[in-house]
Parts: sequence; C-alpha cells; structure tokens
Amino acid sequence: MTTMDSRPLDVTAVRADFPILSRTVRDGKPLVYLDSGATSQRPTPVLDAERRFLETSNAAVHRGAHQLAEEATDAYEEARAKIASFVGATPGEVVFTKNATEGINLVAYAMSNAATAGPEAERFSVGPGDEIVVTEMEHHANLVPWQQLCQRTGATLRWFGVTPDGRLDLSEMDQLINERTKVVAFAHQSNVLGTVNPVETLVRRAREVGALVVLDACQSVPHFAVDFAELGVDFAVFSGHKMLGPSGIGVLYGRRELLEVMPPFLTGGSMIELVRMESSTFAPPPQRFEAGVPMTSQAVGLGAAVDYLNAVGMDRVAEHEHLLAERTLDGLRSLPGVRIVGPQNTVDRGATVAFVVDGIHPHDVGQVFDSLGVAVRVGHHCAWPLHRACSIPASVRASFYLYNELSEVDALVNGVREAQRFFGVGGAA
Amino acid sequence: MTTMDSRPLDVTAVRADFPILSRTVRDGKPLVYLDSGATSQRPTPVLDAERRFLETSNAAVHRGAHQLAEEATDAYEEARAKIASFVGATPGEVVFTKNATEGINLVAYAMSNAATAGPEAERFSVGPGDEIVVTEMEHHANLVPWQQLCQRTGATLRWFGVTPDGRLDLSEMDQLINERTKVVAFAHQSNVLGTVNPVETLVRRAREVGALVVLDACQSVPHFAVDFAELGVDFAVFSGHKMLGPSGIGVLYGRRELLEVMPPFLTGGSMIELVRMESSTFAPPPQRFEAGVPMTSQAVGLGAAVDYLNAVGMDRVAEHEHLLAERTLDGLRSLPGVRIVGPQNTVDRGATVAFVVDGIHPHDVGQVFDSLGVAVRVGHHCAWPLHRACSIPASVRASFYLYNELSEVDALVNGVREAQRFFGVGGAA
Amino acid sequence: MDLESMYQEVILDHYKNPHARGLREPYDAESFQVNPTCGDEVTLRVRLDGDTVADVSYEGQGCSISQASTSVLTDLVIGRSLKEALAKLDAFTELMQSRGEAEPDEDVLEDGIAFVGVAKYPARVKCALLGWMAFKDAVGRTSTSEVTSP
Amino acid sequence: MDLESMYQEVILDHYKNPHARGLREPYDAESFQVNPTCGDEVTLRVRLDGDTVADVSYEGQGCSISQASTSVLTDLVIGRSLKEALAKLDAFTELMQSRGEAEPDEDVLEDGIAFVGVAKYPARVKCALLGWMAFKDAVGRTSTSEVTSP
Ligand SMILES: Cc1ncc(COP(=O)(O)O)c(C=O)c1O
Ligand SMILES: Cc1ncc(COP(=O)(O)O)c(C=O)c1O
Repeated sequence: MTTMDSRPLDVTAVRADFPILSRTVRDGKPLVYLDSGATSQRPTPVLDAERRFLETSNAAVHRGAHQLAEEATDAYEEARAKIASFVGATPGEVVFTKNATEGINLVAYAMSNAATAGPEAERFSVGPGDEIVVTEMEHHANLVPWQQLCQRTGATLRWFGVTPDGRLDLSEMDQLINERTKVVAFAHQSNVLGTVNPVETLVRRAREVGALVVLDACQSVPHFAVDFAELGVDFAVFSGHKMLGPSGIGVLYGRRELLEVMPPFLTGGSMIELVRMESSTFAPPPQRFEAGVPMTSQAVGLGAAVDYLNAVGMDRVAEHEHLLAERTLDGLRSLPGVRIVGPQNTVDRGATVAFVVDGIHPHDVGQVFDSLGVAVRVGHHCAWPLHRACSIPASVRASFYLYNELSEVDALVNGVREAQRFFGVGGAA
Repeated sequence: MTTMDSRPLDVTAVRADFPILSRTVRDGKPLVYLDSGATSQRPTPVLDAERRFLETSNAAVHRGAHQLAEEATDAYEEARAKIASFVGATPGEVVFTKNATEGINLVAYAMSNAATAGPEAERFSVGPGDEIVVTEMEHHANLVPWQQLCQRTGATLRWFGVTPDGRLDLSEMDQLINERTKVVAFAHQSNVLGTVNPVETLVRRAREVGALVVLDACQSVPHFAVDFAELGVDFAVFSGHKMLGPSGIGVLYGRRELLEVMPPFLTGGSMIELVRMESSTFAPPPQRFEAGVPMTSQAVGLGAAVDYLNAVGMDRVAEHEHLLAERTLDGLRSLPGVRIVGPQNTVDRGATVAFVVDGIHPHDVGQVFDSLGVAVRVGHHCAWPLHRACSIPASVRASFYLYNELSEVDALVNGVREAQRFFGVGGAA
Repeated sequence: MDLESMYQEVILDHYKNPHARGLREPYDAESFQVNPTCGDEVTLRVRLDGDTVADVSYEGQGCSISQASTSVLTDLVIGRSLKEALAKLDAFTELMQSRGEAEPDEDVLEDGIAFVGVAKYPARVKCALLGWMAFKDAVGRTSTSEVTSP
Repeated sequence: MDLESMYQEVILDHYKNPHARGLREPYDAESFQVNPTCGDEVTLRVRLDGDTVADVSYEGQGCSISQASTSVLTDLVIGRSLKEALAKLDAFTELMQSRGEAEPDEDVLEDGIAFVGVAKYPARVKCALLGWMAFKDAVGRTSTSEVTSP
C-alpha cells in the first residue's frame, strides 16, 4: 500500500492485505463485505504480528522476571503507547478491556462502586436526584449500562431525541443537561445513521454543569483521526475488532486525574497494591482496571492495526470513505421506493448508510443481498430505540471501510434493484 | 503426537507442535519454560485454527444474516459445545468471559445486582449477616472480588486456613460453613502449593446449608480431566491461556437453572431481549452474560486447544505431570537449604512446585534461573495472603505442563545449586 | 444460492395473503414473542375448546418468513386436537433445525414443507419459528392444557 | 547473560552489610513502599535539619537489589543538602530507566553506578527503585521541604 502523502488511498493494494476479501460466497460469488460497522476484517500484518508474538515472546505480562516475560511486557506496553498516541492520549490513560461494551460498563460500575469506596471516590458517586443523559441514537452498549446504573443507584435516565433527518435534537440541551446531570454519554458517530455528533457543543455544556462526558468512539476512531484530549472528553471507548485489530480487545480512555481516583471495577490479580484477607488496596491506573491475565497477543495485534492505519493515513481513510458515502447516498437516492435513514448528505456523516425499501422487509432485502454475495446487516443493529423513534422495525445497513471499492457501492445499488424485482415491488425497472 | 491409548505421552512429538519451545534466551541458552501456571504456550494447531477462521469466516456472531456471519456463528457455537463437553457441561452452561477473573467477578456482581433485579433474583441476594467463605490459599482473583462484594453489600468474609503441609484446614468446616453462608469459593488446585482440594467434602457441606459453590478451576481443567456436573459445583471458572488456548478468553460455567435466573452483569448488545429507552429485558443464558461483540476467534482457538488436549488425552497429560511432580519433589528435597512450600508428596497435588532457598531471596534465585534459560516465576504469584500465612515474603514457583521434559526438572535442580554457589550459601557442593 | 429455494411460491403467497390474521376474542391465552436480533414480533392468541384448538389469531410485524410461517401455522393447527397440533409443532421445529437435511412429511406439515429451504439459513430459522414459539408458549399458558414439552 | 554484570561485587557487599539500616528516632516523615508483584517492602524515615538530610533510616525485606540500593541511597544522601539529594534521586532514577544504555556519573552516584547492569532487567528496576521511591515520598511528606518532583 502506498504511503505517499498526496495520493489517494490505493484500494487494490490495501485489499491485497486482506485474505478474506478474495474468497467467494454462495456458489462462487465474490464477497462484497459491507458489514465493517459490525466488525472489520484483519490484514495480514496484524495476523502476522500476533502470531510472531505467540511464537517467540508469549508470557504473562507484569508478572515474571524471566526473558520471555520481559519481552511480553515490553510488547504489551509498547502496544499501549502506540494506541494511546493514535487517539491523543498518554499510555497511562489507556485501559485495555475486552471490548467497548466492557469499557462503558467499567465506568458505570465504578460509579455505583463509589458509594462504598471512600471519600476519594465521592466525585463518581450517583444517587436519587442525579441524572444521566444519553441519546435516542445510542447503541445498546451505551444505553443499557446507564439504565442499569440508574436501577442500582436510583438516579434518573434522560435522553436527547433525534430529528427527522437523523441528527441529535439539541433544542432543549440546556434543560436536559443541567445541574443534576452527572454523566453525558453519547456516540461520536452513530452506528446506524452515520451521523457524526457535535462533541464540542455537548462537552461545553457538560463542563458548565460539571458533568462527566463519556464518548462512544466505536464508529469514529476506526474511520477518521480522533484526538480525545483535544475533544476534551472525560472517558471514551472503542473496540479493536472494528479497526482491523483482533476481537477480544477494546480500550477505555480516561483522563489521568479521573482514573487516578476512580474506584476499581473488576478485581483480582495484577490490579492490586496490597492484599490481606481482611481487605486490599489497589494499583495506580491503568493497572488498577486490568484485572487478571490480560489480552496480551490481542494488544500486540491492535498495535499492529494502528501501525497499519497510520501507514495508510487516517486522513486518506476518511477521504476514501467520504467518496464511498457520497456514491452510496447518490445511488440509493436514485432508486424509487428506497428511504435512507439518517442524514441525506455527507455533511458530518460517515460511510455507514441504513435504509429501508418500501414493501420489502429488511430481512428479506438482506437475503437477496446475501444471495448476490453482498454482506450487509439487517435488523436494529443494537439500536432498537432509534428504530422505534424512526417508526421502523428494522433497517438494512451497509457500512464501508478503507478496503471497499467504489464498484462495491454499485453492487449494493444493484442488489436493491434485484430485491425489488424479486419481490415485485415499486420501481423495479 | 501419538493418540494410542496405552502409550505414555510422547513429549518430543508434543514439543514439535510448540514453536516457542525451540527458541533460545539469554545468549543462546535453550528455553526451559516452567511458568505454565502463569500462562501456557500455544501449539501450532491452535494458532492455525484461529488464523484460518480469521482468513475465511470472520464476522460478528449472532448478528448477521450473511454467509460469513453464519459461518462465524457456527464456529463460535461449535467451540462452545466442544469446550462444554470437555468439562462435563452443556453448551448453555458455558459463558465466555475474557478470563477467569471476569468469571468470578461476574458472579460476585450478579449477586450484588440481585438487590435491585426483582424477585426472581432473590436467591442470589446477599447482605449484612450473610457470609461468604473463601480460603487462605486463594489466588487474588478468587479473593478480592468477594472482599468487594462484601464491601458493597455488608456481608462478611470468612476463610479456611492452611495447614503446615499446605492443605486446607477443614477442622472447623462445620462452623465456617453454616446457615449464614451464601457462597463457598475455593480453588480446585492451588496455583502455588499444587494442592488439589477436596471438592466433594466442601460441596457436601455447602449443600447442607444451601450455599452456592464457586470453583476456581484455573489450575485443574488444564491439567486433568474435570467434570463439573459430576463434582456438583454451582459455578466454575477457567482461562483459555492456561490450557494451550488464546489469551483474552475464559469460561464461566454455571448450572443451567442458576444461570436462568441470575441477573446480568455486563450489559449492552447481544444480551438483550427488548430494549426501550425506559428499560430493557434480557436474553436467556448464555447470551445474557455475553455483552458486546465477543472474543470470536479466541473461542475458536480455545476449541482447537480442547481438540489438542483430547487428542493427547487428559489422563495421559495428568500421568506425565505426575512424573514431573515426583521428580521435582525428589530433586528439590535432595538439596540442603531448600524448602518446598506445599505438600511434600504427590498425593492430591499437581505439578506446580513452590519453594524457598535459605539465604537467597526468591527474586535473586529467579535471576539465576533466568541467566540459565530457565523461566520460573518469583514473588507471591497473586497469592499474597497464602505467603503471609506461610511466613515467607515470596517464593520461587516452577509449574509444569504436558510439553515439559523430565530433563527440564534437572535443569531446575541444577539451577538451585548454581544459585547457592553464586550467592555462596548453604549446601553448595 | 438461489433465492427461489428459500422463497418458495407457497411462502410468498402466505406472506402476501396471510391466513387467519388479526387478533380475535375470546381467547384462553396470549403470547408475545420477539426476535431480539431483528426486532420481529408477534402477538398470538389461542382458544381451546376442550381438547381442540378452536382458534389461533395473531398480529405482528416481521419478514416474509416469520409472517408466512405463522400463517401456515394457523392452517395446520386450527380445528385439530391439541395433541395433533403439538405433534405438528414438533415436526416443524425439527424440520427447521435440520439445516435443510430433513425430508419433511407433507401429510403432517402440508404447506409447512416449503420451509425446508429456509432451514439452510440459521439466521432465518428463528424467523420461521417465531409464531410457533408463540403458539407453544400460549398453549402452555392455558390452564386446561397438559403440554408435554416438545 | 552473565550474572556478574547484574550482581556486581559492590551490590553484594551492600546486600550483605547494609549501611544505616534500622529505624531511628527522631524523624520528620516516614514512607512505606511495596512492590506489588513480589511483595518486597521498605519502611523508610527521613530527618531533615534545615536544608540538610540529617538522617535516613529504614527497615524492610526484599531481594539483594532492593536492599543494596537502599543502603547505597543512605550513603549518597545523608549529610547532603536536600537539593543535592534530590539531584541524586533524579540521576539514579534516570540511570535505572535507561535500560542499561546510560553512562552514569560516578561523581554523582558513587556506588550507585554499580546498578547500571540491573537497568537492563525491567522486572528488577522496580526493586532498585523501591527505597528511592520511599525516600522521595518521605521527603514529600516533610512539611519543611519544597520538593520539585523529579
Ligand atoms: C488459581 C488461579 N485462579 C485464578 C487465576 C486468574 O486467571 P486469569 O488471570 O486468567 O483471569 C489464576 C491465574 O492467574 C489462577 O492460577
Ligand atoms: C456505536 C457503537 N457502540 C458500541 C458498540 C459495541 O462495541 P463492542 O460490541 O465491540 O463492545 C458498537 C459495535 O457493536 C457500536 O457500533
């Protein structure tokens, strides 16, 4: 793949790094993978890095005094440093979790643990009268943990609605985020609508009332350059598997001074300072939040994924996806009987496009796609309340990544035509 | 590797499957890896299985309706079924976690969540007056989560002591486990002493008082045939990385009827039934306990590890380790100034041998080993209270596995001699 | 893959013209079932008359497969003895879990045999079973019935 | 690896015959530090006399490296100005984090330069710094001192 800075992304070269993309499905159809919003594929350098680690340096990290343990610890911590700098963080601000979902749960549980964790933890404590603010477009991962926190503590959940064109309805922001607000949690980019939310506006308001900001960056970090320090958020999460890295690893970012005083969540080995039968004290962050033998080779793999993305260049990735989004929106808009769910243009939106086809259930549309070798996702994409708000039971979602070709957009558009033809509904020419 | 049932384990053949074992360390010394208690190494078939999955069938599981998603879901669920049958469980009783530590935390948090989870969850609820019983030989992973549960709920932690020969002191079992006891949590095999604890006795007493039994099977499942149903425990945990499988995956076993009514822990995608902004309901087990995109390729890898162990035969593994333990105990006992921490013979004990050398701090002993290419662990091995109980600050631990040769025991014994020589202490001949 | 093997004519017919649709009174028990991955849902009512399934009525939203299979269900069970109906439930469930390997018995499943192609697609099996699960659940909730779990 | 590069004679001497060991009164501040991976611990007291480090006394258990480096620490800082002592703390910390690449200044670190071999072993760096971290912490706790964090 090219690393020359002025040239656009060389998709052919990129694709050559992804073995799975050259397979066929359903009786010899070339795979058109448009489900990267669910999980991305892995390039050979990532697979190789993990394997090399396992064949040469595998050991338990931060626990051994032999050469393998040293090498493993170095590899693990180097990966942390690399990943931290990828998102504008320091290594101590990067906690490895199993996925983004765990990261959000970590913060939510630390907040309920604050009730019994002593005076230092006071600023995390929530209870009756306190409010947690989310949005109606959240992935279940950034909704249910907050519902549960409210259930455990008696706090109240409130939320932003969504406008008809798929943006956050900020018209009542100042009422919604108020002096009682303890947390404002929202997606950087919606995994359904593709909408990129106005982080700056929300952070500014949250600061005014002293609320913590939790950013769900699952769909932003893989797709464009993100700097958490610059965004000014307090916490953020993302998952390795959506950014060319392994499954089983995610990241919780937390501002240093918050992690310093936040109570632990999972407890056990490697996160302690002193253990007695009666009680224990805990290590400083990030170790305090990494209990047990961690996902070592997966951290190494995620480090290699970051190297890969850096070599391609995140701006180039974003630019390529912009082209894909534009062509997809144009293509789908040209079809009668197709309704795009979310912003109709590419302003503040990524290359994730959800839509419905009049007269055909999304599951049936998806089946037609599948028969053509086009892998999309159908259903509510873990954003059921959003679908309810849009008055649709489900949708079809095509989500693109750096390895998708423009011609794959055409496969998508043709797939819709084929579905309309097969089910004999509107507009099939 | 051989699969003929009467022959002993063919170590040479096994070793050929582990690329890392042929590397050298510290200026060309052959690696003698005696730290499998911390983490095991991975054989090529496991690495290959994971890579094959990633290069051909990788997709988000339980979420897609395209061919890749189908294949990935099948691979993930087949792995679950395989792993379940390896430990005498049904697939629905196997919950994938990131490690054993998460599994124990899952149960401990589900128990504090029971307070606000409705009447069905009543049997998991704990509070002031209730007691949780652990042992002094627990790994921090099976101690700190229970301390924290007590801190959250006001319950009381109690524990079994350890006898001078490294066994559980059961003399006051009937007082310790009583009508107030809600949970009895203990290690199947100690990760320091090698002691195999009397599960049957403890389960019987726990049953009498209606307490739940949580078995930490981290050091048993990798080393001998274990059947949770037969043992009659309620919950059990183990980690993939200690049994030839990937890091980043562990298993929580729970009896079906308990998982059915246990409140969720981590919440988010894939574990829900219905989600509304106001509240949510949850899927049946095991999905209820697997929030977010799971460790898919790691499950496939762990499935391959189980295949590998089955092909070798767990009885053969146990027998081989028995020989290693015997030779280690004999060898160390033959040295003056060496004290074995734990049972002095191989009755109800595995091939994990901790010891101290008079006049040399364990860290310094470990350094000598390291210089000879022998990888052992030094410190408290995440069992600090046990070391305090034994009145030692730390110990050296050699932990063996199926790929260790008898000659590696000799390297260990020679290493002790070399340490005694270097530091000029007792018995150096 | 050829789409026709999944979407047999019979299935599309039931989808476009569902039988016995709509919620009716009176009824003995109701069940609400949902497919959490796609949001498909069905509300289904059962009325028993002694040992006979006197009526099954339903309302729901979902894909062609879930809608058609519920429509087929009503054809198969209304007017049958509970025992016969549960046997059909068993047969249909078994067919759907066969991964497309089964040879369905047309005498038992009638239009239901058209779903053999669906059974090849695990993600759609849940769709095909949605209404059937609701039927099973609703029957279980009627006080008169003695359900032997299929 | 040759063991002699880590366990230089100087280190073993300090280990076998530690200087200034034992806890003494009076003192201005005390610090307890522990290495959570291996359980090594040290309790260290500092007494300041104006701007001078009048005494450092300690008690602890641990490996040769942690014990020897604490003994070396007392040689280096007792009787020095606080400023000089903190400069030595900086120099020693830097040496230990150098991965064995640094060229330590014998004028500043004296016996401390013997630890250059230890710096190659990340797992032992914490051992070597244990007493020094206790010193830093204890100084920070004395009310008179103005510590510029190293
Ligand atoms: C007995 C025992 N329990 C629990 C654990 C924790 O396992 P993990 O760190 O994989 O969660 C270990 C290993 O570290 C162990 O040996
Ligand atoms: C916006 C968003 N948030 C959270 C998640 C949850 O990520 P994971 O399942 O990797 O924890 C996802 C993806 O599933 C997502 O798209």
